Amino acid sequence: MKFSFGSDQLALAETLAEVLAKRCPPELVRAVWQSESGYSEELWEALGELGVLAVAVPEAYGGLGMNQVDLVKLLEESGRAAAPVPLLEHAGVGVPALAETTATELAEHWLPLAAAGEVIVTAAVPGSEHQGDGNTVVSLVSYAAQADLAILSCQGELFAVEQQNYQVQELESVDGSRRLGWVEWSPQDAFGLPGASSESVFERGVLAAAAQSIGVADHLLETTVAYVKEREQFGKPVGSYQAVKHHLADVAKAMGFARPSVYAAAWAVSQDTEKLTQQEQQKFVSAAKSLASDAADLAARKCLQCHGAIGYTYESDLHLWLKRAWSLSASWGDAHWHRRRLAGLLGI
Amino acid sequence: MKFSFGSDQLALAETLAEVLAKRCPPELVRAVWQSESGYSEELWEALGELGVLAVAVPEAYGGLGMNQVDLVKLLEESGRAAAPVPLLEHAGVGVPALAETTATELAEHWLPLAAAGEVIVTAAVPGSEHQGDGNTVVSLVSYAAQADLAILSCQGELFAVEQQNYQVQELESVDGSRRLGWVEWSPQDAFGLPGASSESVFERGVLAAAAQSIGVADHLLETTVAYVKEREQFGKPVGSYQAVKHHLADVAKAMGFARPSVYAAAWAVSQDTEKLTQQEQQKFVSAAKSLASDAADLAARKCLQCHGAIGYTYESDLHLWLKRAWSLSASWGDAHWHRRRLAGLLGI
Amino acid sequence: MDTPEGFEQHREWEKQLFAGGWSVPAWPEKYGGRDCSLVEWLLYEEEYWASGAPGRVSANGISLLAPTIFSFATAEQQERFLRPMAAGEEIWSQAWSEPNAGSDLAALSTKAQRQGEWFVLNGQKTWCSRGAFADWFFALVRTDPEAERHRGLSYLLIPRDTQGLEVREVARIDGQPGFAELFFEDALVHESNLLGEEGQGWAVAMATTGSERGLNLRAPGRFMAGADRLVALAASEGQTSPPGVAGLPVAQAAPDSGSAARGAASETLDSLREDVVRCWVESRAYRWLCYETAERLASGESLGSEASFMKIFWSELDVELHATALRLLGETGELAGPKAQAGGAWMDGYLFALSGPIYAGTNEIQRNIVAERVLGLPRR
Amino acid sequence: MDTPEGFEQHREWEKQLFAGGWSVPAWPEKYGGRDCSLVEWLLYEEEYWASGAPGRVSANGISLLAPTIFSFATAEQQERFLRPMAAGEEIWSQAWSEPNAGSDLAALSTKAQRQGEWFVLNGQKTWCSRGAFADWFFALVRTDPEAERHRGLSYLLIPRDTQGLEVREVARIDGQPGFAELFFEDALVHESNLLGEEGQGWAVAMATTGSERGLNLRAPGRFMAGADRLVALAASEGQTSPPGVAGLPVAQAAPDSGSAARGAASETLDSLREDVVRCWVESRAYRWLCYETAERLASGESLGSEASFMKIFWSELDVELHATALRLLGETGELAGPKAQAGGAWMDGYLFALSGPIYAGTNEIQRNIVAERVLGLPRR
Repeated sequence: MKFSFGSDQLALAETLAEVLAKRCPPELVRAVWQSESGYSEELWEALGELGVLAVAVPEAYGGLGMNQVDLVKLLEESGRAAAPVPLLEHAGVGVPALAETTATELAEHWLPLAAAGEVIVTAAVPGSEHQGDGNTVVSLVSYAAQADLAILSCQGELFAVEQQNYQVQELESVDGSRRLGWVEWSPQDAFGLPGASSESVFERGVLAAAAQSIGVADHLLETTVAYVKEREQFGKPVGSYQAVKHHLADVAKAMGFARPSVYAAAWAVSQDTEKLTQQEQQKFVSAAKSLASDAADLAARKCLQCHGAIGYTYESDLHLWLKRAWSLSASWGDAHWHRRRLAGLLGI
Repeated sequence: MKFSFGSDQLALAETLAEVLAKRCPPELVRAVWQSESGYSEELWEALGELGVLAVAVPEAYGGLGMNQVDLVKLLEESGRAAAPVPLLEHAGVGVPALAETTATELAEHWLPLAAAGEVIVTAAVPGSEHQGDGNTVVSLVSYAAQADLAILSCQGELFAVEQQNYQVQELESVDGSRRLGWVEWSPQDAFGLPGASSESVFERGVLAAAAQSIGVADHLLETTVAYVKEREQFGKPVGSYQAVKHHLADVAKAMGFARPSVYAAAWAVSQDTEKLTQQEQQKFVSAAKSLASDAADLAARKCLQCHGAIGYTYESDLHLWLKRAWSLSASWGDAHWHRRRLAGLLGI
Repeated sequence: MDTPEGFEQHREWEKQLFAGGWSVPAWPEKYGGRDCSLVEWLLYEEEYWASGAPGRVSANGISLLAPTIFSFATAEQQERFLRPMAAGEEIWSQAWSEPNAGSDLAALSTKAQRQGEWFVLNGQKTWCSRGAFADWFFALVRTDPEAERHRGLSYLLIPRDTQGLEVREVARIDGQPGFAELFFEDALVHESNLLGEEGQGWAVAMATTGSERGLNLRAPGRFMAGADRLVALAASEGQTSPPGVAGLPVAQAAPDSGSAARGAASETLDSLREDVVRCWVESRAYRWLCYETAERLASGESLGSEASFMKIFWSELDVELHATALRLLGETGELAGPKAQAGGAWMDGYLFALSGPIYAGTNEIQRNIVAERVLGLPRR
Repeated sequence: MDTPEGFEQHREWEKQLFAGGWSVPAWPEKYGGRDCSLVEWLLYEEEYWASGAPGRVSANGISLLAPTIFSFATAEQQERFLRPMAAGEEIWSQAWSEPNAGSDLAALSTKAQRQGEWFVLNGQKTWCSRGAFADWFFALVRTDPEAERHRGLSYLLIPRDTQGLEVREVARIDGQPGFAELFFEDALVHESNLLGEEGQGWAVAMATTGSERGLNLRAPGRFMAGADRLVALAASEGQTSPPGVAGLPVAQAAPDSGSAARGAASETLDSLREDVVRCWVESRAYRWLCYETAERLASGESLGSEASFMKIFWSELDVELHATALRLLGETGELAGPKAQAGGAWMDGYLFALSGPIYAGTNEIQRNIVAERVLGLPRR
């Protein structure tokens, strides 16, 4: 195990950061949140061109054949920019599941398209589905209305469902980047995904949410540090008050400790289960998510407080990141849920 | 229900506070912690003369015939002074149990002595006992070696056991005021206590521990406020730094909210169960103990921190109160335990 | 409350309350009250909130301004303002903050220059709560431009339709209008709208600050009712919900394997039970503190700076209470709007609660006050 | 460790470690080390603590002083001091604080006046960790009485048997000797014991402060082993213990009635399970941060002020870890000494941990450093 990233990994992440800084300003995020389309098609295209969507696609299908370690910093950057695209669902969860299946026809058809960004693949939390009317299943899926293919589970089995085979009832989230919907579908109208496991889908989704969370929290901390240096009250910058300093020092500390654990979890889930058992991998993942969720929640709370009333308005961009932090911290299992899973894994 | 104390109650508490201020300085506490006897006989005698030990004793037996509302401020004052006497066990739990029993011979014999402070009655947490060798029962009892009579429970029944009928194996507590021991006894050599309930013993013990806790925490806060006003670093009092201010403001807030709940619980347990069901009383008591324990723990943690290294020495008196806070917060059910009981009482 | 239509419904509700004599029970009868005691008012608030009745759009007026009017206004002013305020006919908004004077209120700079019977106002106010819908504003302005900081301020009551006053709506964090920014350009306010003496605005305002932080703004009934709803939510969780209806704790059903089994499903809920209980306990602790305080006040004592720790306590409890509810809702906790659990009330309540630790003096300022004025620590 | 006899056992253990080459594996071979890398040292520490091996009485020397000696000492000094330090033959104590200079280290006033080859010391040092048993002290003293604050300080190595030095033992919070106060009255220290240049004591000392707060003082292995023991304790709880043996969670068996049944016995434990897991997770988070940091250092980067948030993190984790254990022990958690669970190790560990947020710069100071030097917030 190495505790640092390779230069390829860093270069791609850096390039992505530059592209996002240029092409994904807060104005874009704000516009997409209020849009009909639900995501930025231009940005999606740019990510496709950059190769970001091809990272976890095997080379045989036009991808880069990389793994979760390569993805983690990309997801972190997308979180930092609050990028309004289904990167978590597509690159973090959907594509790796397709790459894993032994249903090669399915992979052959979808993966080259996915690598190029010509389609969107989404995925739901396995096990979150419930029984619908008749033979249908109902799953809570993000970007369901935007996706071409959804990776869904039913009783522990994974399925790939094409858009024309599911019905979406759209929901409203506090986070405009989360285009959630109840999806009604039937396993009869879906492709099985032999070889892909719902456990892996879950671990990867958790990891991706953790990675985005730390990017979001980083941005919150950075903008708040900048704000409290500028904003003056009682004749000096509010950032010179010890209470504000300690709020932000606590956020910095939480971030500083969550990040290496998220990277370690990315390493863990990219290991063969013969080298690192599934249970050991789960420990890494749950530890990372609990730390990242707590850090994001803390960042959201403290950064709003340090902004004061201005941060409580819709005009300020802060709320875009606050709401991303909340929804990411709660999705794919919140900190509590993951600590409970760890309790089981640790035998207590 | 009234939300303030009567003048009699306040007068007795004030008198007690004066006596303790004079006769129970930190030097006495320190000496008793290291003594063989385990409690201050002089102070005990003084409390007897003052009538403090007679509060819950019925008038027919030479007492004042008062109740938990009358006791609560006395216990609080004894906590403030870290008074090294078995007041919680005797006046808070043991005597009320004897006053409740229909075994009048027992009450007739013991209560006048208890009112005068000529004997010490102790009590254990009901239900905490376990099976000993043969027919014996083993209970964890404080001041067992000092007491003349112990109120103990076995399988939900209460018993009064005279000292010659139990064996004490003394234990060492971090808190020198807690003379703990494993007590081995047999129900065959004990008097039954018909009419007295183990549930009431428990509620009264919890309440007494909560009342003492807030007194202890109050003292911690007061001495720390005094210290941080005096102690200078970087050319000004450490109490002028916002971090120190906010630590102590948090303690003041926790105390301010715990205290009225403790008084409310005292009112609750003094009510007839026909007026206020046992379950409602338990809610008051568990709420009070969870708040008081948390406040005491917070006070201990923050006050040590605000003292810095000096508070970490045995020479400083601070540790006497820190250790009292820890043991009281953990005894008779800690904050977690009482919140769990409340969860059940609230039906969740 | 957050749309023009919603606001009109609220105003209607205020009128009904007033007609029944239930708008301001603690006020004198002549202004529509029932002369009830503070303890009776606390009981009334408990009943009010337990019934599920809505928030009060007239809160800024009846809780923040009215105590000041009772203490400082002329008989004419009392006659003029109190009944319409209680009846919901005139909605009030607080116009204190300025872009450069939030926590540091003494730094405010909006000028009000005397010209005969009139004050000529120039400057800007911001973050006026409920300002988007208000008919009147109560403001602190600088009548003596030479005086520094606390000195030279006056307390003015300003009608929304004042010439030279432009009201710009500002959306709150939930995207709904609520706040307003006020721009004064040679706006004229008559001297009959001066509350208290000219130049004494700070002293007058501090009386209102006291009520803002203390009992009048947030009666425990509100949090007791919230905690009770939270307990009910916790008790009902784990029951699956029909599709399309929020409330399914999705993540709790995520796959588990091997020894992880103990961490799943209903046990997830266990880990939140203590948080629910903590909220319930704190709502009751606030209740007992308020009753005790009410009795002290009735016996002639004054509240003082302890109001600051009340404000810290209820504002942080309110955030925890709603955050706990959202955690109980699991992956559907992020939902908003009518399709969400309880019609989105938990998310709405959460967003609303987040303003608590910020407004009426941030909790950082409140902790300073507790430390300096209650505990006596040195200011610097 | 806390009695003279215990201390001698510890010294014996240090000698054995050194003989086996395991006292200071990260040091050069010539001083008894193995030249191992930082990552290897982290792994060594994990093994050391996992094995249940005791705390290191030589920690002040090998973790705090040695890095300074490697950076600033003359070849003669390195030759003289390092091996006996590593072998446990000479135990070192830090003598920095003074009664009026704790957090504010630059305020220290103990004077060391040059007289030829000697320094003449007058003044007082306090809270010298392990000073009760130390053979040597490393101190910061004022060699230029005219200079203010950081200037004019020098770094001296002082033998315990120095004439004019009186060592008074001060008991720690557990009542056991540990600290010492030093009283200098015309005490003579030879110039060969000056570390670094005269008047440069602050710069020299800050290098030690860096190691104190960073990796060298507290390797994650210590907390990982602690968290593992905590997990084992949680897994074993609920099993009743034989009489006379601590470990019975007494309060958990307190009577419950009616619907309160759910709050009893084993479920009480549930409410603590998450705290246990949190400690375990944080011990691992600290591990990954340290490995990452070690790799950065190996590639030539320097640690800097991030060491401050490491210190906050491990010191607060250490308190939580032991507090959680005591809560798991229920009413027997307050027991101390050999009859307590694990021979009193949990209570001992708790008392020891409480010093963490205070020493080596309080955590309040550390948070200032993180805010000002890592985040760049204005100092005032």
